[in-house]
Amino acid sequence: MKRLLSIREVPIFGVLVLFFGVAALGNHALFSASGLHDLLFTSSIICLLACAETLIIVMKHIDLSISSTIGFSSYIIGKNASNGHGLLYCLILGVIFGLAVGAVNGFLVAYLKLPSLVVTLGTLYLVRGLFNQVARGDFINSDKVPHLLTYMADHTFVKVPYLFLVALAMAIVVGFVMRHLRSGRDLYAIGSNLPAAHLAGIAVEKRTFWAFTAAGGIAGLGGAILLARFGQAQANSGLGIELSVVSACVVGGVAIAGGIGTIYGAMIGALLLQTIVMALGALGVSQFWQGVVNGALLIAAISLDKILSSRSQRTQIMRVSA
Amino acid sequence: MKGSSRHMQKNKLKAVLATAAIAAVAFVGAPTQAHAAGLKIAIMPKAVNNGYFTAWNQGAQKACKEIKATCTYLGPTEATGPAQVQFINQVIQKKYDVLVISAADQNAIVPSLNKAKAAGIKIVTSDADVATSAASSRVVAVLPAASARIGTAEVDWIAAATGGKGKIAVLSAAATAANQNAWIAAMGPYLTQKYPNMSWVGGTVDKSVFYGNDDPTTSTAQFDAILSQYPDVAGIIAPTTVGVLAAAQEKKAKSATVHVTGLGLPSQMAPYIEDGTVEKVGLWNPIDLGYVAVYAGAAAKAGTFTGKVGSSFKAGAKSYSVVAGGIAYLGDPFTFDKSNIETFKTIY
Amino acid sequence: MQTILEIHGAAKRFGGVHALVDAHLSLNAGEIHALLGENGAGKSTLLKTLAGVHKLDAGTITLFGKDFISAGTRGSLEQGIAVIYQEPNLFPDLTLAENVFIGRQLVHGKTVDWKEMVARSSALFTRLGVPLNPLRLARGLSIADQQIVEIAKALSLDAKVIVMDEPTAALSANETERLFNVARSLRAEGAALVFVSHRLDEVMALCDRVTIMRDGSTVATAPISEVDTDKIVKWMVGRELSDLFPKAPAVIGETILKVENIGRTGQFADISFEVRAGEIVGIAGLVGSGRSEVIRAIFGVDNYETGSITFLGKKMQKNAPSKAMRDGIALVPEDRRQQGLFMPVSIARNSTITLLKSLSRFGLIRKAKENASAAEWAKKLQLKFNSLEDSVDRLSGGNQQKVVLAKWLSTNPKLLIIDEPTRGIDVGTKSEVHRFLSQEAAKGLGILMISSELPEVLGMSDRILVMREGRLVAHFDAKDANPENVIAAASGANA
Amino acid sequence: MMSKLSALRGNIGWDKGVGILLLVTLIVGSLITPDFATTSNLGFVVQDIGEIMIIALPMAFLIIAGEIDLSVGSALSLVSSTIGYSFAHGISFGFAILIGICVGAATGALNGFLVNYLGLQSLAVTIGTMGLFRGLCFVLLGNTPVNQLPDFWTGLGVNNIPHTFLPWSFVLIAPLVFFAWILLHHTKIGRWTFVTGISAEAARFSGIPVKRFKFLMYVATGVMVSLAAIVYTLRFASASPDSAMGYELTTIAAVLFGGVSIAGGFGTMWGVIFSVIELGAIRSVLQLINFSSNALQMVSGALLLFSVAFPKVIELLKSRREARVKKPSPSLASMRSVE
Repeated sequence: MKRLLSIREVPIFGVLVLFFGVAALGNHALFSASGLHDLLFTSSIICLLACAETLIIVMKHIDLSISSTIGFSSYIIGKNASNGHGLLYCLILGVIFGLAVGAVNGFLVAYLKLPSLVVTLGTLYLVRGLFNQVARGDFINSDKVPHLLTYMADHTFVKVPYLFLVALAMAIVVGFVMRHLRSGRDLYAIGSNLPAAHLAGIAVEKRTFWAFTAAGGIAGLGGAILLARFGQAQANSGLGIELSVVSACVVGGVAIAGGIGTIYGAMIGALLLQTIVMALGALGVSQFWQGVVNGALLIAAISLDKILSSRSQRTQIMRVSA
Repeated sequence: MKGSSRHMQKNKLKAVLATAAIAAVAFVGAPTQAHAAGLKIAIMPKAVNNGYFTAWNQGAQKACKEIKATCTYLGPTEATGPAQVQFINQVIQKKYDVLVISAADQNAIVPSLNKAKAAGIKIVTSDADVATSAASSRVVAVLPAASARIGTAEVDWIAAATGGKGKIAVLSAAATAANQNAWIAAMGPYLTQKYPNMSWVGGTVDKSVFYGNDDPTTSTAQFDAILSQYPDVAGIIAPTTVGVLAAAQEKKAKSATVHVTGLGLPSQMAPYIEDGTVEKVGLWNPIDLGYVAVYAGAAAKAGTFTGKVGSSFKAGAKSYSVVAGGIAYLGDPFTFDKSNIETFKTIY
Repeated sequence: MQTILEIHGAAKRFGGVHALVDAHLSLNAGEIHALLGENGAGKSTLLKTLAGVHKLDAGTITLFGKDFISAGTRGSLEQGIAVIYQEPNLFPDLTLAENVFIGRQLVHGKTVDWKEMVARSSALFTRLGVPLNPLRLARGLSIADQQIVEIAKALSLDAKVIVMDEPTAALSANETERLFNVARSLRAEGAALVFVSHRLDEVMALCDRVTIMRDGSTVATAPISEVDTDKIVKWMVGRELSDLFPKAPAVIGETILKVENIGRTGQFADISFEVRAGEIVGIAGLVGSGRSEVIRAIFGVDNYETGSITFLGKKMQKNAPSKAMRDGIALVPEDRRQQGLFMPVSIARNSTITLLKSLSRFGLIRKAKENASAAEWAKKLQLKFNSLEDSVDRLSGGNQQKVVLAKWLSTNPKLLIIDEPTRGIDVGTKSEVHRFLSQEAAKGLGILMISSELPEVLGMSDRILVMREGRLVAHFDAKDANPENVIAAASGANA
Repeated sequence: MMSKLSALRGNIGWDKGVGILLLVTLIVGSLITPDFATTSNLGFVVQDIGEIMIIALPMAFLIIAGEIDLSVGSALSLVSSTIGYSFAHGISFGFAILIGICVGAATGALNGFLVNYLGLQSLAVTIGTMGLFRGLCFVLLGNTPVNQLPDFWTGLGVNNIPHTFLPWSFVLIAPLVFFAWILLHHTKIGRWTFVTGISAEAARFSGIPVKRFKFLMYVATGVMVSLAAIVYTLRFASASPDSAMGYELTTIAAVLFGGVSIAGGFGTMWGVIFSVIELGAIRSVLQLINFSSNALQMVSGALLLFSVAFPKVIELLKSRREARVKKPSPSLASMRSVE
């Protein structure tokens, strides 16, 4: 059966284990069960959104709007729950909202052929402004959060936090689609060589549209996880996490140039970044230096990605007789 | 709408307070018209869509109704100096009489405040003041309590919770928040003198501060960092409503044993006090802060209050005098615990 | 022999260029059919039509008795035709198995059947005698192996017609032999192969029949047994040489460019030659013989490891095109659209991009002077256009080449390096370009010209160098060069 | 290739469109609220857009040349923090400014090196340098911003040029704007910027030193960012590690709204200048009529989407109309050139 990690993820997984080890040496608590629990619990949101973002980056696009989508969806779910609606009803509303934002992105990028950076930058502002306008000063208190969500936030299943399990389940589903379904494989083809994909008869517009819509849907569902995770929802929920999601994907081997990268790699990237934060905290490195380390790590990951791909590209151009 | 019933309850209580205020005024006899009616007052929070400042604005609007002034609640969506400056310019442009403002950045807004002052606008800072070196840019600062008082009170609350022993850490807001740094500086020496077998996790107080940047994500992450860096920490003080809420939620989620206290809105902290996650939190009443600041501004505009040290002004029933630094203090913060959380959680 | 493919009266026009005029080709099952012709004879356009990239303006294509519909490579594949380009266009980030089954992955139920795809593709690879690992990525695969993947893709749809465009250009001797065995085994299984190549020795060794095209039409079709290389060359060249190329004898000045055994691993090795003022030096050779790589090194676009180049007595700095330009070298590159011009930009701006310093005063570009220079050169080159502000992508191939010439000759260089001066240009404009080049040479300009069109090399050059597999293999003066010995040297046939 | 052609047709008129939109905003603004067209309010608008205008100029060059820089906000904050840090440690304010400019140039050089000599993707790598520079701000200043800057300098930041409504920063911004317009549309540098954005390979074959040229463009961006940092520091009379938050996205939105195509090769300086002023003016009008600041955020998002969607829709309609006139062109554009 095919190896779980393609050659691209092995070095990054290695760095993850190495860093976790170093951090644990510095502070034994980290290595304990609760340390592992904290790591999985804290990075559950980024892992979930990494599934959505990987779908997009693999097609050589980018989606900056997921942070506004997940924030607004968490408020929608919280508000409806506090108005007495059932959890399922609220979840469906959140996902529908996410799908709608994704569909707008998808339509503008796939059918109007507009650059995805500009479109999702526009929807990032648009949805955040809409969210502020609707939510204003309103605050969803932790006692209004549906009980199942608070239960999931506080409990684990065989030591693994439920919230991470949700992210893992999403990763498995999206990973399966990208690995085993035609629609998923076509995303790689689109990202790897767009003109050839058109000529090979791949329905590029359809695939692109549904990928953006799905990414929105995942962010919509993520709203429930965000609400559970922080026990509250307000106008600045989810603000600014889009760049850390993109960083997690890039560190996890999902190439910005498209065509390369898996969901598992992106998850590892998310866990790696969170481990770094915890390791620096555990080693007593002041918060101020963490920003520098994160920035430097991302640059190193991109350079590694470039070196990896360019070395294996040096084909023998032509024959020079002896 | 289901929420309205809570609203009804609030009105009932306000009615009670209002009648008390009117009675007091009647009792003292009609005061000289301390301020001309029809003032234009701008109420500017650090950022609009924030629960704490919604309560702050309620107090201000109540005062405006009482002095028959027209008050507009305006401000940026994110709490940065440059964003707030745009709105201060608008206040200057629209020729308001009084500006009641909570400084989003203690330095960045000073030049604009000076311009407003030059334009004849009376400025009162409330909840968050400008840098001490720039005190002249505003008439008076209406603050809850002296920094020392707020700092020492929080140390007393955590000491009560931890039984006067163990290591303590601080989960603050933004690294550059002036009021936070002032309170923390006051906490430092007080803890070591008053509670001999209590100490700071990092040795001194400024090595034990973690910055949550007033957003849930970072505050929660920094709470985890404290636990992982100092597993034996006994108590965490979070002198910010966002920080203490995130700490309580994270403590409950991870069923940690560390005691948590700090400055928290009763309505947000109620569930955690009721289920025992947090023993006690304190806060002043933001409604009062807004209320008193409007009166100060109106009095300054009418010329009956100069803001000099020693001068005083009336706000509703009570009178407030200005101490060193041009500051009027409201008094010690209220504390909320199992006993009184029920009543306060519906007010703010 | 049962006829599989019949092409009759195929015609196709791109703007002013008549790529195909009256081409016809017939293919029988179990046959390797060579399609020969000079560059610009229309071979590639015919292939692209079969590949579903172009649609014919006129003429019919019948495949297995039915009409062929041109609709993308997938459409052609499903109708049974596979076209393999010289540089196959694979998906670098996907595995070989996926490349073979792209767009139509094998499924059982809803999910992709990896095991089946891996098994089927490795079976195809072994059948072709090249045991490639289906799980490796296509990135980094040698050209020869990429071709195997393309052929495997054709076989996976049991395509009966496989067209190969210059497949052996970048292959080593044993890779070529391996490819031939594959071709022979496919022929034995009843497939029809079209083999497009310049290597006459390979054509004679491998093919059953040969069709020769010239100027967009088919001029001859014959079984290989009835022809030899000379006859083929006659058909390919056809035209008398002299009348086409009015090369006035020029006064040869002193040496301006001296290249001393430069080399770059994998591309070319110890190349030495000279170019003198007023002289046109032509470099002949097959596609992939390293000629373009040599001139890119001279101009400084690419680096070179060994040897040195002196220009006008001064040693040239490596890897510095801007310096070479300032010293007086001009390069008209091989690919007009990607390298020579900025397609969406106006004629005026394209032709003055190399003159900006001289057209500016105190750093400001003087528009009047810019338009004047562009207009002057447009007149000199008899450029057909309606306004200088039109973008160059509206011009015909010939006029586009004139703009590139204007762009470089306006810097009045000492040496003009020009790669495929008249590729894809209509015959009329072609002779204008030739006449212009010889006029400039007569004024003392040294020209180093690369061309795959034999008549052009023979007609225009004072001296002819021939390159094969990255080396200089022959050197002729104009008077004692002829098509036969040049082609012989270029294609390595019994020299 | 196709997207560049559509950008050409769509964008030719766009900068004039923004100019007209600005005119409309000014007229409507002064009609609906008396406070808008007063000298003091216009002075505020000019001050508000000062830093964004300075950064938008090099950002326009970068995007037209086919690159981008997300680190300008953090770089501005780093320069401001450096000036504050040096001044707080006894260095004269004038000298501190020079140090700041060098640091700004260094941030540009780092970006330029990573993008051009290491060949990394500019979008991804500048997300990295954004985090790096922001982190360095906190390393420098920690939790103590620097205030009480010398009055002479802060006076420059706050007061207007005597007898006018224009702030002193206008003396720096106006020449920069004029110089940038000349540079882009009337000099060799500008011509090189356009052609590099259309095809870097063809530019290299035209004797343009593409790598070095783009590297110097990033360094120039660093210097311009430091000028913006000086204006910023003087305007707010302080230097703090969390300054200029989100400036990079605001600047990119303004440049794109100005008609510059994200694919590179197209755009006009006038479009960008009008766009920065227009976004400042429309914000001022909306604020003066008490339009909620949430809606303001929505308006800028909508304007950004409109600026790219509108020309494309026009172009699609035009090509559909052309298609009905003559035989529809083959749907799959031919990849390779004619041979």
